[in-house]
Amino acid sequence: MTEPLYRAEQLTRRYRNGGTEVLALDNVDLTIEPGRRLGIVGESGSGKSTLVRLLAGLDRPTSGRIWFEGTEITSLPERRLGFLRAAVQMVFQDPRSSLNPRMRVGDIITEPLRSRLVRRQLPGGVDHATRLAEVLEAVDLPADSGGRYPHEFSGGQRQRIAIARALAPKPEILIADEPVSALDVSVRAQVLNLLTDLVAAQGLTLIVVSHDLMVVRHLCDQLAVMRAGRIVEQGDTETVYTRPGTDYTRALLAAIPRIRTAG
Amino acid sequence: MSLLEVRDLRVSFGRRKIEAVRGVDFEIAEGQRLGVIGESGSGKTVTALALMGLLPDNATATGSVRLRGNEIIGAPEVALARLRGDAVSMVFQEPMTALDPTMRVGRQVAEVLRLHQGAESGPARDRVVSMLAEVGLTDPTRIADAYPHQLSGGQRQRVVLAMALINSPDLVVCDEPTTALDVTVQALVLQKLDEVLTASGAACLFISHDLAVVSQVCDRVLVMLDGEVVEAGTVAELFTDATHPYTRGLVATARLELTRPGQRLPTVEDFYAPEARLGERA
Amino acid sequence: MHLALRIARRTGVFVVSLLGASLLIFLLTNALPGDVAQVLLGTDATPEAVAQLRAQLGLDRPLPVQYLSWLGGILVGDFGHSHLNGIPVLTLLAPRIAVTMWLVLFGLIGSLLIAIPAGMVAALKRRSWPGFTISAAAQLGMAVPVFWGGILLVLIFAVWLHWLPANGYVPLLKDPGQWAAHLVLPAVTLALVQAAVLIRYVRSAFIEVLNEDYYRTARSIGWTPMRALLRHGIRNAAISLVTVLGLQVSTVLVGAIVVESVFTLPGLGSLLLTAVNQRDLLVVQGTVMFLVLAVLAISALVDLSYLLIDPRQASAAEQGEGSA
Amino acid sequence: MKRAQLVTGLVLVSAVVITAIVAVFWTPFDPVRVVAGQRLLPPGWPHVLGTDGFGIDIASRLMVGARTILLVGIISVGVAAVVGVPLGMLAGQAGGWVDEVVMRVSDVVYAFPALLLAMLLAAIYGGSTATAMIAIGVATIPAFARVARAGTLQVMASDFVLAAKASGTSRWGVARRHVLPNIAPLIGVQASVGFAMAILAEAALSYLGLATPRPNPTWGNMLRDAQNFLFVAPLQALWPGLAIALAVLGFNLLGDGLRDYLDPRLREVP
Repeated sequence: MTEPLYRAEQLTRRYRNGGTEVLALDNVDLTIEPGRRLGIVGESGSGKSTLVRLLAGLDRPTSGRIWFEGTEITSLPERRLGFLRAAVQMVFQDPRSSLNPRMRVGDIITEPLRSRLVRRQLPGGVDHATRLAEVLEAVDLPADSGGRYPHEFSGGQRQRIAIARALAPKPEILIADEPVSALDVSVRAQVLNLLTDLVAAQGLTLIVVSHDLMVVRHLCDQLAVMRAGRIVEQGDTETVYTRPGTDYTRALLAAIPRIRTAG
Repeated sequence: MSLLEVRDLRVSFGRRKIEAVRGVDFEIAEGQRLGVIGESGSGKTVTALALMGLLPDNATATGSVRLRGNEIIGAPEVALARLRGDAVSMVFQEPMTALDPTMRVGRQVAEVLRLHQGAESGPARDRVVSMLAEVGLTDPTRIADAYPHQLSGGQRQRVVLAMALINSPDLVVCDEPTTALDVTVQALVLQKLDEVLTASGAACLFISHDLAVVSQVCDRVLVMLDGEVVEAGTVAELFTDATHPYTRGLVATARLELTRPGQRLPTVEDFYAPEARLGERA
Repeated sequence: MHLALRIARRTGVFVVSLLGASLLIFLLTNALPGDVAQVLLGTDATPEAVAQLRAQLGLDRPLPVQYLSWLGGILVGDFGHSHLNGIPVLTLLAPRIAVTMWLVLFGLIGSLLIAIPAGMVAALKRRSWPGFTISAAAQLGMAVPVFWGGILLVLIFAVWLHWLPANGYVPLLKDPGQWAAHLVLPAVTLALVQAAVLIRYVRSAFIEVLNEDYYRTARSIGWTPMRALLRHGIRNAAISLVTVLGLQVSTVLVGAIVVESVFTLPGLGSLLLTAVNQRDLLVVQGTVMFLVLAVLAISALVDLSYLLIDPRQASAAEQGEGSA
Repeated sequence: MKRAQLVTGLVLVSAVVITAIVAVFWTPFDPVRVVAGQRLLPPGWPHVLGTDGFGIDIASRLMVGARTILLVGIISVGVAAVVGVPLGMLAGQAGGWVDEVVMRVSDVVYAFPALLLAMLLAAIYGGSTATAMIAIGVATIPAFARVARAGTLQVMASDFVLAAKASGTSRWGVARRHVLPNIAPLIGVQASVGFAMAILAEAALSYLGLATPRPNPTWGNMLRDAQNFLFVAPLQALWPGLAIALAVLGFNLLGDGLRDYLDPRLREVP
């Protein structure tokens, strides 16, 4: 049996917020096989963002363990997470917040290459300028974008910059947290197409977090539905859509606004 | 005569007079519901604020907005204040911030009643509680005594809905009222909105970026682009014979479920890509 | 209970701050180079006399012991004695506290009476001339040092117009009329200068309210701008203003000390200054400790007033179940 | 409007700086030496602003006063920024108990206005320019720490810091590349406003005789002297006060102007 890419057991994460305790994640088990495209859907407060932050090693679980390619990452100190940092990259919801307004686009995109942790993991001698040119082309941005600042770009273009940054260290896994929900409808489709193409062309494993079931359905072949810190349903995307196994999933699907032309 | 008549409405901002709305015309008849769709920066929210007379003071509006024959543009503040909350009311996008955090929500709803009808506190309270029940809030007496932070987003948005409808206005302006809500809550709020509008017979101007959401509430739709109305018609008409390429693009992208997963999605640019739109919109 | 917890926590912070402050004062006076006994006796004292005084004051003990005994004294109300005449510091302070207190009180009330309406108008009319005028006046007022402001008022109302006395103090019980006459100029000075600072805070607090969605909601249900601000703005603006006010307490106190000097009022400030000039170190140390205690206590009380103003604070324990 | 603020601020600040620099090399008259026969002369020639109670040229004393006030401002604000900013960044980035400790200490120091610190120091060492600088500097540290911490918290909450962490950027890298450039404008504004506060504090201290002692002129002790002649020569009380007010106004306007000029939200027009 081959080792899955990710294996998570009994993940629980509690936050203390003021005087109250919030249970963001409640005993979640999950496995992700390489090359799959997993969508995680749920409403606000369902714990979906918390889950991917744990997977990306940006936060530690209160209890439970995560293995990445057979190595347990939950017990490793930050300085030994270099392999994870190089292999897993994230794209966030709002490019206005995920791009440092005071850095040039070129510096933003090559930042992952500068990190000492990541640099050690990369095959020797990655030329920053070459890689910058490659990823700019991959996300369909003008080659001279590197010298400009984020505010000179439109919302859709900024999200492309964020994707380019994620691609820079040639990751195996791309985690996208609500990648299109801050974008206008007219550019949403473009970014979705770009993600689809990139994942196919570079053989990436994709994890998408979204509140929008249609987005997940379009991008992913596997689906996990979360509610109140638990995964309530998991499976093949088409199966879950056509034959939802729980009432909650059924309610979610029924609530998707559909175009009503009858007046 | 229509309930609302908007003629050549133009709104510009700042000293440099940047036009956000550039000559908009439309009408709303009694009880009619009109949807407005467009992207951020298309001028849809500015249009809504103009009809409420709530534009920020660095904005200049010209043209004409008549509500039951009363001109809104240039009307004195006191006259506008009398109309707002009574003849025309508004529901905003962000339920988390739309209510005063320091005041119990029951009082906030009652305020609308007292402001326009001078109601006594006893009967006002009863009206408030029954209005809260009408927008689908269970246990309305408890909700009336709660502070906003003690309510969920969906509950707050229904409180705002109750405030907007308690005086039986002629027109309710809704600006992206469900965008900040979860899908299941959105469905519920849309359903309640539909119910209370039907019950009161009020007309509605419903703004959204989401064609599907608009189609839940409205029969007729305006499409706005860069401050202008580029298309008007029923939802069905937009699908079958849209005249403007931007509308066709919008319609195509609005229906994700028509594309097989993994296949290329149609984009607006496939239909409409004037040079001017590229790069200029930061 | 949650409220009790909050109060307990704030009291804890107050006690810790007080300990920190006392340590700072103690270290400044005792641990820095420079011998207290030498300071008290002056540079021409004999080494024997210095040594004798050191023993008498207990300065030959280890620093921690000295600190603890000083702190222990403060806890039972013993702020030390004057070296010059042996009078306890608290006895020296007592008759003067009232003077400073009146000044701070009237100064603070006066500044709020000016700053709140002016700040509101400045916020509401920020794009037209009343707003500009108020903001510009506040900007100018902030640049005026409090003692110069006092001198200018003396020039106008005492030197030229002869309406009010230029300096001095008469106790309230002796002659209320004279008491008031002597306090008017100092209090107005303090109030004006403080108001200039406060106006800016009030203005930005209300501008924040004007940009809030709930203000727009209030307008949309039919309130006129001013009434919407009065009804929904004051309490919300107060939440951010209370913080500012807590931080301003020490500024007002300092202003009062300076103003006392301008108008030669027999308050805590003039006591401190005399003690500093006479190098009566123990009086300075005790008085500063007393003032810092007052500042910390007032800021703690101001902080707790959040509980009254902001319902979110008061019921933070109750569950606001998110947006689900 | 905003532009006008910035320009007025720059003009006033430059005027103070230039005066101070000139005063290092040249003043019209000796700013210290008592001239018995020329006491309390009204403004005229050659004493443009008149002479004070010791017969010394007021204009010359004002020029030297500018020197003192700049020196005190630069050193105290510099010290406060150098100590306060790293502390604030540390508190904001580390969070937890580090944050708690730093902010508690900062609160304690905040309860000590410069004046009280200066009094304690003056009681031991006698008032001097040095004690004033130390007192003002120490009392200003919390302001910088607070501003730096608030700015840091805001930056740390943004997704670009999360993205940087996700690509293995170290704490130091985050501080250098992300936090510092984004809070630098706030620090600049605070420095300008802090300078204005330092000028006011120095003036108050020297007015009370707790800073630079006579005969060396400062704007504050000039006002103290002038108060003795209020009934005879009221104009004397005008000049030093005006100098303080204009200098403070200059730094405040500069700070406000910078705030608006540097705010990226205002520059990034939608």
